[in-house]
Amino acid sequence: MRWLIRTLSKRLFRGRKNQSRDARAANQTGDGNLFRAPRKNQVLSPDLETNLKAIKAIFDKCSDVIYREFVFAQNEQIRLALIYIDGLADKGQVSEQIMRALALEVPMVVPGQEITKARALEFIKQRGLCMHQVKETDKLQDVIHAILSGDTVLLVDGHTCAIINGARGWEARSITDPVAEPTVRGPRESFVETLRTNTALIRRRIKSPGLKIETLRLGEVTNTDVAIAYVEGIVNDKLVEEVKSRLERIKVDAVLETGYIEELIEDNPWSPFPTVNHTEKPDRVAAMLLEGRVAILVDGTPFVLTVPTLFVEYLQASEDYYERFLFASAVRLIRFVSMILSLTLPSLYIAAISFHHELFPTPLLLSIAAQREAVPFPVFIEVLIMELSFEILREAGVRLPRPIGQAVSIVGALVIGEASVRAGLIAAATVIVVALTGIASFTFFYSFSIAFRLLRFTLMVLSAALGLLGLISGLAVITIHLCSLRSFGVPYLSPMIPTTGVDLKDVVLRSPWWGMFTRPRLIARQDQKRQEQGLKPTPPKNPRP
Amino acid sequence: MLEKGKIDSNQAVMLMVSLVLPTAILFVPAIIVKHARQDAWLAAIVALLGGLLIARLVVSLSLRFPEKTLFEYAQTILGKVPGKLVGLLYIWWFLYTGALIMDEFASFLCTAIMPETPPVVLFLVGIAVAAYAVRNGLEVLSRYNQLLLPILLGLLVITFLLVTKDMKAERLLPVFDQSAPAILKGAAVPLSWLGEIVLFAMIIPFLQKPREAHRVAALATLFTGLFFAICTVVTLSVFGPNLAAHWVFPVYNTVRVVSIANFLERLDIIIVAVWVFGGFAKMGVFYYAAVLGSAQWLGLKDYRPLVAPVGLLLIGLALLCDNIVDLLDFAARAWPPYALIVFEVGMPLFLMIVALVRGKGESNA
Amino acid sequence: MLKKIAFFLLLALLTGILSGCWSRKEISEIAIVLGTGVDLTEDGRIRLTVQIARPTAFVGGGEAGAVGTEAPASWVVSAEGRTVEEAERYLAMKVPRELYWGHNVILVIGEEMAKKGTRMVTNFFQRERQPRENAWLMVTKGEAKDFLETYSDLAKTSAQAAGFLTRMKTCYAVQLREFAEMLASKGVQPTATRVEAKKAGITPGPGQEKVFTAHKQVELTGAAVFKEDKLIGWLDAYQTRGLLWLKGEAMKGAVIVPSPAEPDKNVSIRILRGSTKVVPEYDGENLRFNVIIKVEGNMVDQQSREDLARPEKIKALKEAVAEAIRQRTAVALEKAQGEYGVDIFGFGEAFHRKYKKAWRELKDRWDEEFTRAEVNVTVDVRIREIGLLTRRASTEEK
Amino acid sequence: MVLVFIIVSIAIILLEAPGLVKKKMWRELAAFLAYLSLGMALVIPQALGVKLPNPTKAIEALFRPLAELLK
Repeated sequence: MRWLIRTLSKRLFRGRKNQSRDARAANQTGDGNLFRAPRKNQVLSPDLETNLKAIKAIFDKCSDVIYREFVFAQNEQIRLALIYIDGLADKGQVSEQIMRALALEVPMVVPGQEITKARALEFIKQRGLCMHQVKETDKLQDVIHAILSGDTVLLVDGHTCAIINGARGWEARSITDPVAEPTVRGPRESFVETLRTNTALIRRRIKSPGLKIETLRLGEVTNTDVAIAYVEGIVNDKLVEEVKSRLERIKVDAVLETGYIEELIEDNPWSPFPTVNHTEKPDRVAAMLLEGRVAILVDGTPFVLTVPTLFVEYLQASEDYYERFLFASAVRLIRFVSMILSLTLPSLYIAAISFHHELFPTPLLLSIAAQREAVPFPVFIEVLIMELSFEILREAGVRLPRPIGQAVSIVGALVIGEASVRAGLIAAATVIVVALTGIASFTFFYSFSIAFRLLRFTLMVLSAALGLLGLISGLAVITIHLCSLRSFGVPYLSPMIPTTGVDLKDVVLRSPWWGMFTRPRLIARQDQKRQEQGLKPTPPKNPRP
Repeated sequence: MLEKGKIDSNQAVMLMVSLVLPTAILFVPAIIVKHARQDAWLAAIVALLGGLLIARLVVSLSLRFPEKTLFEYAQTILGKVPGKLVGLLYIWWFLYTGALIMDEFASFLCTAIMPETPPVVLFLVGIAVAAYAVRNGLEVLSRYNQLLLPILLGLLVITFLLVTKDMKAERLLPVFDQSAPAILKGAAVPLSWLGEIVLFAMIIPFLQKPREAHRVAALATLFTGLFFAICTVVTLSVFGPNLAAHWVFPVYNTVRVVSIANFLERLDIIIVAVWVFGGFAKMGVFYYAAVLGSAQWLGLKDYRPLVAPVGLLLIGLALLCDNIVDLLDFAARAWPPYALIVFEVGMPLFLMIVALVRGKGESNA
Repeated sequence: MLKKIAFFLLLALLTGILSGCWSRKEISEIAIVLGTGVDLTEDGRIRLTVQIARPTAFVGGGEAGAVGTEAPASWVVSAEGRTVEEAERYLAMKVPRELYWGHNVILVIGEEMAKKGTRMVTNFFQRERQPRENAWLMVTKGEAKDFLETYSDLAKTSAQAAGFLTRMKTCYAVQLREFAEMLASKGVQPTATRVEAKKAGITPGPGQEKVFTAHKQVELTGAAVFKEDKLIGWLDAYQTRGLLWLKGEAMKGAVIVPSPAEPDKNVSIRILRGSTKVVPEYDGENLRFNVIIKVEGNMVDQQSREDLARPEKIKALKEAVAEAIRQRTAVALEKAQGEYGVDIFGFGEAFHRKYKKAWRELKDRWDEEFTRAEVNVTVDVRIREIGLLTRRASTEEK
Repeated sequence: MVLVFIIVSIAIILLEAPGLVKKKMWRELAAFLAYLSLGMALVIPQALGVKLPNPTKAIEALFRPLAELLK
């Protein structure tokens, strides 16, 4: 398999080196604000007024920026200024730990010592601030960044140095149940919109210094924090490099969701199949990381990307690994079947009804013929109408506020299902087929079923025109396409195709945990061994202790 | 090298199975049974043994030049001009066989599922899918095949199991009813199909482990030959030697016979799926060989520009075929000497001898 | 840009191809043929009769299936022509939908047609892709048209009724492909199911006798015997059992034997399974077939008063069953060897399997050889169960 | 049918040729065009209804003595 990586990395890195170097350079300089960007490497002046003026100029018409000037330790000569953004900074901390401490408490703590302007900075840092996270900088743009990130910046008159206090605190959603991926068994936590919370959620699951979390900023206007997480020692280093270089290549004005990044780092942007997976469950991300994948977290969204992504991932729910393996395997089998159904059932139905009547057993054919006797449409139109109305219903159900959404689905089901059959507009068999297809497409991941829904319509057209031949040709093209897909160098269909025998333990069937000795071979190249062999529990020889 | 991908041995075995099996299971049983009657399975085994010899010959020849395809080492062995001539012959063979496969593809579909469809449409559809696979390269083609072949063969085996109810072992008796010449005649056709393994000479350089080529070719031939024999036995034991020889597509009819519990019946769709999915693969392999061969013959840097024009050419050649009787007659009578003598045994043997005499290539292979 | 143009060109082409819609027939555009009959008219033409399903009668459940309003389930229509296909084309002028043969359950051949030769008929049904080779083939006494014009009270259509009857193998049943195989073999002459339309049963109920008078329904009545593809005679139901025993097929049904101690009373043995083995013996001159039939059955009915639950009685019963079966086979053999002079049992095939060299000489005059052959039938009977009773409930013990 | 093939050919040219020209792969372009015209030469007459000689017949004639064996 080594040749694969080699050729791939060659292919991937070719012609991208220069670009990525530029991108990296641009990023390091951190050209934050597009509009009144400070000159590169502009340093602070010792004069507080000048600094304030410069900052105020940058934050012109930003009413949420607060400038609070006061004096240090009641010494009129040492003037200080606090700058922070209202709503992002924790007001309690700012007033208690910074202002109160500096203005009132320092003189009490150090009564005898004389605080001069020159030594003020030293005093503030060592004795004054009661903050857990403090940084120093002399660059204007760092100051701007800090303010925008929610930090509180303390400027000291007479010093070219600003103190950045990590007193962030804003209104954030608390950790709740995963909405998009609910589970019966397994952790109920899901990611939230705050990057730090999310990294903490992962860290809490992988308590190892091997878990590395690197951050960078993306988005020229939004300056969104993006973190790359991986487990050193398991992950393939080349993969990390590749992820970084693809991320650094991105130059967009905004990254509001992981979806932005997903589309910019995909291997095959035209494919209907997603080659970058996302999840909102920390346990799933942790499991992914432990298989050697890389996670990409973005501030402001609870969805985390994981790469490389395999086809089978979309059929594996995190719950599979928590339930007993026999049951999990059975459920997974059902998911496989529903995947195939959701792709082919309507087109098979169309092909059978309008071309290949010999496929039905006689009684079934007669009963379907009886149902279709009064239907005024050809079956393709009929199925198309039903599929479209199903999609409309589904979309309406998602978009509407929850209470109305339910009403819509009830009315829709009644109108479309019951009434249209009674009116003789639609055959009952068609309703069954469409409903089964629709439900089948909900058994696996949403983002994946979108691809199947799109392709389903294509296959329907094909089978309406050429019957079974059209359907099979369409499926063949889809298969070829899937075979040609890669996600970050890993063949999309692996471990099925190309077959890596040991990895088939976790595809259609889920092996018991005592059988999962190795990590996926094509993803985790470094540390293949997952666990010790011989963990299969054996009952003690002596049943009674 | 023109092809950048590499395939592993399993994929190669499956590709070589697909090279022969999909069309063969439809046409060949009837032809074998026609000659060898009850002893058709024996003929299939004889053909299998012959096929193993051909595979041995071709792989031995190719392994003298493990980095080169047939087109390249023909020139090394024979010199530039005669080598080019051999190459041209093989391009013709690949192209025309590809076209014949398409004819078979279309004639089956026309007979079995869609009689009113003009063959041109079927050609266009078939070529479009195969071209998509070929353009994506050997790697994707063999992956496609690796994914589908086991499923298709599994389905086929399941239907064979379902038809056991209608099988009667007596229909296979008596053994050795036919004379040896009849059995050999019956073996000629399957042998000439198994001999298509010559195409493996185009694939060997792209194996991850070329040294396993002998194993790959032998396994593929063994599997294909055995599957032939199984198909023949199943067909025979369902229809008996008299009727089996009369069907055009006996395996198709066999599957149509399945009827279990008044519900599990009418499984025609399975054989159609096997045939169409497999047909794409088989067509793809010949198509690929023709395209790659042409590119090497012309000394091009990339074979992909040729994919589409060669597809058009294939359609043109396939259109030449007039009717299914011509096709069947050709497959049963002219094809075995044409393919065996010239391309499958004659040419490789000739190349091998010349190579040995001239001492070209690695002798340890 | 150029690529986009090319893309649109291909898209246009695709739409063009897709709008072709060849071979496309909606289910509501086809006439589903359930049964087909072929007769020979007096002027020597072929009359094709089809029983077509009327879909409206097949609506399941709900308000449509209300009792009493049941619509006729089939429509029978016929046309004539020189070949089956020509007749079909004339049919197409009468049937407002495309005839669809894919679910043809039975193929009925009229007596006259069968005498003329079945090859004129069956070839179409094997060559065409729609008709299936496992349709049941039957020959009717009289006209196939009359046979198809019946209807059934239990099954929806008479074609389906006939199909179910044959499928259950209550009598001799043969599929088109089996018939074709027999036709193609020199070692066996074809036989087919013999069917007739007879009045059967009534539908009781207040006022119903006026609505449902006893009408003709399909019935299996034996087998038709062919020489090559021409009908030469019939076997009745009893003789057909002998045929079945000798062919080793469908070992079902009952054997009625006299009770050992009271020969005027009968005991019924229901046959569960059995097998037939034909062992030919040939010394270059004389031809002999040893037929070994193995039977297993249960006792289901007893008219006599004696206690049959005794080993010696069972033994006597066994012998009686063996004798009864021998009798049946003898009747069938006599018909085949004597009256018709054809090997309908496939003894030729058995002979071929054992004496492949001698077969080459004999195969062209096999039927003569067969009529001269001696057939020994040995029956090995096993009676396993006697049901829930040990003996008949009666006052006195015998 | 002629139209179909002409459309297909144009589409093929539009899809493949620009890339080849851009990459200055003249040899490939020549081979591409040669094959394409060969294909057109086979396809267009047939689409117009001209019967072309069938190579199958030639092969059969060539191998007649052997083919007779397999009758």
